[in-house]
Amino acid sequence: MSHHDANMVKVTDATERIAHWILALSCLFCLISGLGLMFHTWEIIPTILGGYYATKWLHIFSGVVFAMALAYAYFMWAKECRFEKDDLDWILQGGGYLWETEKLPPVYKYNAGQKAFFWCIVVFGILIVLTGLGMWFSDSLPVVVARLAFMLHAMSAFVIGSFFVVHLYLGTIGNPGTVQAMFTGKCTRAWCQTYCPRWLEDHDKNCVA
Amino acid sequence: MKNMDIVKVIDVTKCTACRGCQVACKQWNEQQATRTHNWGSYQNPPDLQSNTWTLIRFQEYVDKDGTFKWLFRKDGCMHCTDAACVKVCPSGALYYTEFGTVGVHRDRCIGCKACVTACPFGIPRHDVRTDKCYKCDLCYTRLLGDQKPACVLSCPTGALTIGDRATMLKKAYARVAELGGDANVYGDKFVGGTHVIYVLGEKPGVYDELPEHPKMPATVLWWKNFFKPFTLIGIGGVAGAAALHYLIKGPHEVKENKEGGE
Amino acid sequence: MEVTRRGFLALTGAMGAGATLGLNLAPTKAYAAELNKMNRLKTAKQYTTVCAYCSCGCGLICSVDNKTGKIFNIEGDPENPINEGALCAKGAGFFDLTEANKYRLKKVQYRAPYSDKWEEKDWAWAFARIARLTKDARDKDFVTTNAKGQLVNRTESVAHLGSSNIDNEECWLISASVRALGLVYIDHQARI
Amino acid sequence: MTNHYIDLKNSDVILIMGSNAAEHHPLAFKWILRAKEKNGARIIHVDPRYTRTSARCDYHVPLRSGTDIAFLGGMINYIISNEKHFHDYVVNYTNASFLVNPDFSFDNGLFSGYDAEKRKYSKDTWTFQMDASGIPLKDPTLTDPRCVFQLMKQHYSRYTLDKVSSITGVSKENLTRVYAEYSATGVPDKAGTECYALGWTQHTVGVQNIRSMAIIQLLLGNMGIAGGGINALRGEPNVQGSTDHCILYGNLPGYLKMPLASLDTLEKYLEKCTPKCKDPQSANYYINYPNFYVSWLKALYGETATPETEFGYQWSPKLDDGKAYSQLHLFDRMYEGKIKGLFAYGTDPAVSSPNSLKTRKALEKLDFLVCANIFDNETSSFWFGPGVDPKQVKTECFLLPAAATMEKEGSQSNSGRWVQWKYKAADPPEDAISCGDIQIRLMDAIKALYAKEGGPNAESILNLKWDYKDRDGNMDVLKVAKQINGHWTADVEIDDKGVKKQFKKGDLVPTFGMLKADGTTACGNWIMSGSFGADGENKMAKRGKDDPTGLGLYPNWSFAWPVNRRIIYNRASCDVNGKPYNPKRKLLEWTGDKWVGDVPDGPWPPMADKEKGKYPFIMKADGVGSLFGPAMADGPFPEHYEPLEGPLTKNPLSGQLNNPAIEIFKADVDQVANASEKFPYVCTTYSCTEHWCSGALTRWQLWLLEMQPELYVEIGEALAKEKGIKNGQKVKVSSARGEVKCVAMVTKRFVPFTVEGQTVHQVGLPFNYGWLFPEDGGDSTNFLTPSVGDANTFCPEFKAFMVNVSKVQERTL
Repeated sequence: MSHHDANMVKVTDATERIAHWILALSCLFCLISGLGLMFHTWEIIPTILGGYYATKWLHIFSGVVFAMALAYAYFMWAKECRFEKDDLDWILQGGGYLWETEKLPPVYKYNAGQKAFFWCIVVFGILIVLTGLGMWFSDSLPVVVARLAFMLHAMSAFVIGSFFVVHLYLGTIGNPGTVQAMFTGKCTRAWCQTYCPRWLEDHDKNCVA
Repeated sequence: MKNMDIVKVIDVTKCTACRGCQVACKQWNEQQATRTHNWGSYQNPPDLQSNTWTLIRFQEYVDKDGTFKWLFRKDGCMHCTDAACVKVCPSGALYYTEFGTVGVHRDRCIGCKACVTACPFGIPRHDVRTDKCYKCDLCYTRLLGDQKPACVLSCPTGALTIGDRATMLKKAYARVAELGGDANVYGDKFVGGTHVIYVLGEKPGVYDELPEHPKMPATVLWWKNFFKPFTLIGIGGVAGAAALHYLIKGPHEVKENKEGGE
Repeated sequence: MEVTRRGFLALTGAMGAGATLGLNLAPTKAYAAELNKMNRLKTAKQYTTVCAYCSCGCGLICSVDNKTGKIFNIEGDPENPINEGALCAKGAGFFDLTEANKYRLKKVQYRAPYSDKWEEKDWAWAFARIARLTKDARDKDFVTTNAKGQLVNRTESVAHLGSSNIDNEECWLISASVRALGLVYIDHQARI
Repeated sequence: MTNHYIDLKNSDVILIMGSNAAEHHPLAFKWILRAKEKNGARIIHVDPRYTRTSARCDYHVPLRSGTDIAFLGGMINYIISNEKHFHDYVVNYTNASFLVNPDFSFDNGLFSGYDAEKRKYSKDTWTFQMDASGIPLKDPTLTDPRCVFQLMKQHYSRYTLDKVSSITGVSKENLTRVYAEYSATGVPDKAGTECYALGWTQHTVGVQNIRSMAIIQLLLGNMGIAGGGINALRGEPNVQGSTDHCILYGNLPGYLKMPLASLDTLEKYLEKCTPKCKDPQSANYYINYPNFYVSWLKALYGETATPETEFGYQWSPKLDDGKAYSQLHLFDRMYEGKIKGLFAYGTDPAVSSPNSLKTRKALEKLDFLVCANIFDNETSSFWFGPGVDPKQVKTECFLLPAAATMEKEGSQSNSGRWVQWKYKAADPPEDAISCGDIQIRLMDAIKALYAKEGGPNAESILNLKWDYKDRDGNMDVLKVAKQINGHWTADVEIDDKGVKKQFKKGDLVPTFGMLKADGTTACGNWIMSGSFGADGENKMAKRGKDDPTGLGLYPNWSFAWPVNRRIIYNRASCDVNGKPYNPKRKLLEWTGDKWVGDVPDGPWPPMADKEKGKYPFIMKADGVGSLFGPAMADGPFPEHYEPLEGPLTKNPLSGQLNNPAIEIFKADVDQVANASEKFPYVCTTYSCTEHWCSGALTRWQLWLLEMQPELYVEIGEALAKEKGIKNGQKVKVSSARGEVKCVAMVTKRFVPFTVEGQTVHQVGLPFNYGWLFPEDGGDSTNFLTPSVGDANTFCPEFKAFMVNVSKVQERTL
């Protein structure tokens, strides 16, 4: 297709996009329902979801979905998200988001921030899934472990929740044009030039070939 | 008269383990029995259950002087002032009543088992069939109706008594003074003071399943006092920072037709 | 027989009203049902009875639902000076002796000779049959005079056993009627 | 109980022996602990096993089952040799000073008059020396070698600490500790009481166990006082009432005696049954016996009981002289196939009777069996029990659904003789009716058959007064209660303490003092006379909470027989001038013209008034308490004998191993194994708090079953170690008669005894389980127990016999 529309580059395929959205939406749902379960004052959330009991099970089910999506996402993106030497440089420059920087190292598919987000979701995702399971089946665990599970689940939620917002911002209005990658799967060549220049080079080579 | 601070005293030195309380509790609260087996002890069911909110624990014990003692302890909810279960309960099923006790809105319970793990005394129990958690509510409705809790009413020997906090504590301490030796009052000095207070004949460490220094678990404190607010602060903070970033720095623009990316 | 119930906090009305008004935790359905048991107790017909196990003679109060006429709660009678409302495990479980217990016998059961099952019968049939069997056994082996020729007017082939867990008036009826029948093998749990 | 439950709070020392009060009478224990709280009372538990009672006592003293008389005999010895007895009381209120027949003797375990062949005593020498007027000779100095006190001293001098310790397995320290503490109550201002239950009665020496304690209580002046007495904590809700109404072979309601074959006229019967005493100071209340008996016949036969018919005396059945018809005899005879029909109301002998395999076999020989219960039990369903082929069982069985206690109105007597009224709360389920209704309708049917067909001695049945139904044809409980209380059968004028009183025919008799032997009164049970006021007030239903003495007598709560007396023999709480021995617990006081306090044992002045005064024990012919008790079948002084089955081959105290007066049953299944290697452990049986009797009611209640789900045997750690038995393992307990499988509960609460230099282990099992329900709960413990009973009462020896315990190889899948 790219031959026809030289200005647009296909950056994601459908599987990737579906996986992303399952992961994102289940995560978001978990976050919202989780917040509803965490703060009594937000009773509106469980009320909308059909009550506390329904909320509990929706939370658990979406957690299971999240876990499966996470597993898929891991195998899909882990390779592309492996950290490289340049990533450190990128991070040291704050990805260019916070102050004017001289020269960011050229990024392949994902920049260090994106990679960090990925690994954060993987690590804390696994943790939140495992602790979630621990809470679900807490009666078969030693009480010390079960108690840790409840605490670490909350901690993971805090981390994931925070990063989730960062991701949301940078994926949408923070970086205009990016959101297309997860809808149509196509971004402008210029966008690619900006965010994944090295990958674009490879991409073009492959296309030519 | 609301907010009357009620305390139930369990004087284990008067308990004869007749288990009137254990049955009275089931009778009033309409809890089913389970089919048990003799496991070499009078204590049955072997532990608290979702349908057994109070239980007499039997313990054969030889003290430091070599004297044999058969210890009986009525186990059940301690009704903490700083109750871990209330703190962790997501749905508001567990709450502080006007008597200072910990009540249960059973219909609100979602069976998350947070209370089961959080309780420093290991009291609440989860029932798989109803997917709810259960524990003693000190017969809240009876208290409202100006009646003694079922267990207290049934106690033949005065091992269970109930009244306002100050009076009951005074009585408990007087009883301990009368008993002398290792006797002690258990419950008024931790978790904000429990609303069930023991008069123990032996040191707390002697009794099975009775924590010597019960306290709100650190995990609960981290969870509820740190991570819980920080989740909000984290999410809110990040969102705020993003907004500021957008306003101050603006969106990150793609530079058209320029060599190299940033 | 209505009895006054002794409140333990002695704050009755004020307490109830205050507490209910003070509740900001809107009672939900199940919760209302729980409250209902307490309210049902207050409006129920209450009858005093005496425990049916050991011989302490503890008083109990049976609360009977006004609508169904069924007992729905039994607890210690705080007025009774012996137990002052207290009960042991068996007494506390007294409710399980009522028809709420699914194992209660409800029909006359009859087992014919050499049969391997119980059959349901009505009272009229049962009384007629038992009376016939009793009369036949009594008359057949009736001892008018003993071996020494003394007038004894007794039957040794029918015996009565029990009961120390029925009321005095019933005991007396049994004690009187078995003598009239001429029974001498008469005994009950006082001996075991 | 001579006293009552609440009165336990007035005690200073409470000896619990032969009872596990905390487990079986939890509400009695309320008052025991109250004594500890209020009076600083000492509570002592003497029992083979450390129980929930022991846990709340000041201390527990383990004692080998069946050696209570040795223990108590030692205490009598201690009291006399240390002069701890209450001298005034002993001299004035007991027969200590009476001189005994010079021919009375005791030698090597046997009292004078023993007939070894009949296993019975002739009591000809168990009498007192009389003066010319027929009053017993006395020596108030208690020094005459033939006086009761000296004979008793001599008898119990053999019960030395060493001997008692060796027999009972109790250490000498423990013996002296108990003896010293308990005998300290032998002073005017201290009260000691004793609580016993089946732990004392269920022995071949059951009655003498209790008499030993009665002797101690008399020596210490503890009878008739607040906080004293001998208190049987009886085990069934209305066992007091059922005993008072005498559903017993040997007695008629009110403990009147069953006529004997040799007493062929009413006159002879009354002559024989009315005790005589020449001493004008003895009230000898049973002088009124004819009034009570004739009134009973009037109640039984109504209008047909007339002087012409000897009030129906000849219609009523008579027992053969010297023959017993107890449950033991009943099942023995049934086992022989001689009993054709059995009525079993609210009882489960297939579980609860001794050697219950014998009982179950016996039931198969019945033509018909009529059971009335609220739940099915092992007796009514015996025909499909373990090992029984229904196709081989001829018995016609009826299982009648009865009303539970809260489904009927009536009265119930507690152990303290309080007759409390209960109300009907709800109808019984479906077809169930009360036992009273069953009996009324059944007798109606039988009466109808006899009216039609006639039969031997049909008069007795046809003349039976049987009009106890209300308009709906149901039992009219008040009608029966009033018949029990008694009423006039003619218009009369009575001289009541100088006041003329008129009564109309049908008026209720306000007290048994007004009953007459001339047929003008009918009374179903004289001791219950006064349960109604003359005005018809039902005193059993009274709920007054006033307590004027402060001793917890509650005179206006229910009715206590006799005549609302709360503590029996209460005149003995005062000295001979009627001044209370203990002014702090003033039960009764003579004010110069009347008694104030509890209802006194008769209105007469105290005994110091030689003209009108009476001795305190008015129901005894002599008016005093019997240290020497010739009424017993097995000796006027309690003597230690080993249980029928025990670990010893020789009685350490005499040449007589077992009670010489017990009856030995000889059916093929009545096996006995004394001191056998095959059955080396002493065993006892008991109940638990959570179950009741055979468990026929409580096993069907799942809340209770949950707490005590199945049969267990409690084994001491030492024995368990020896046998390699672990806690919770399945084991088999066997005796010469049968075996049961159960769970081993290895415990520190049973410790081995050292008896005659050898180690004796004891184990114990509850008797609350049966095969019918729950399915895997175990069967009757009474497979193990022997059919043998007390020499006087035939209470079976459930409390001491020999067993073996072994591991069961459990099949693993």
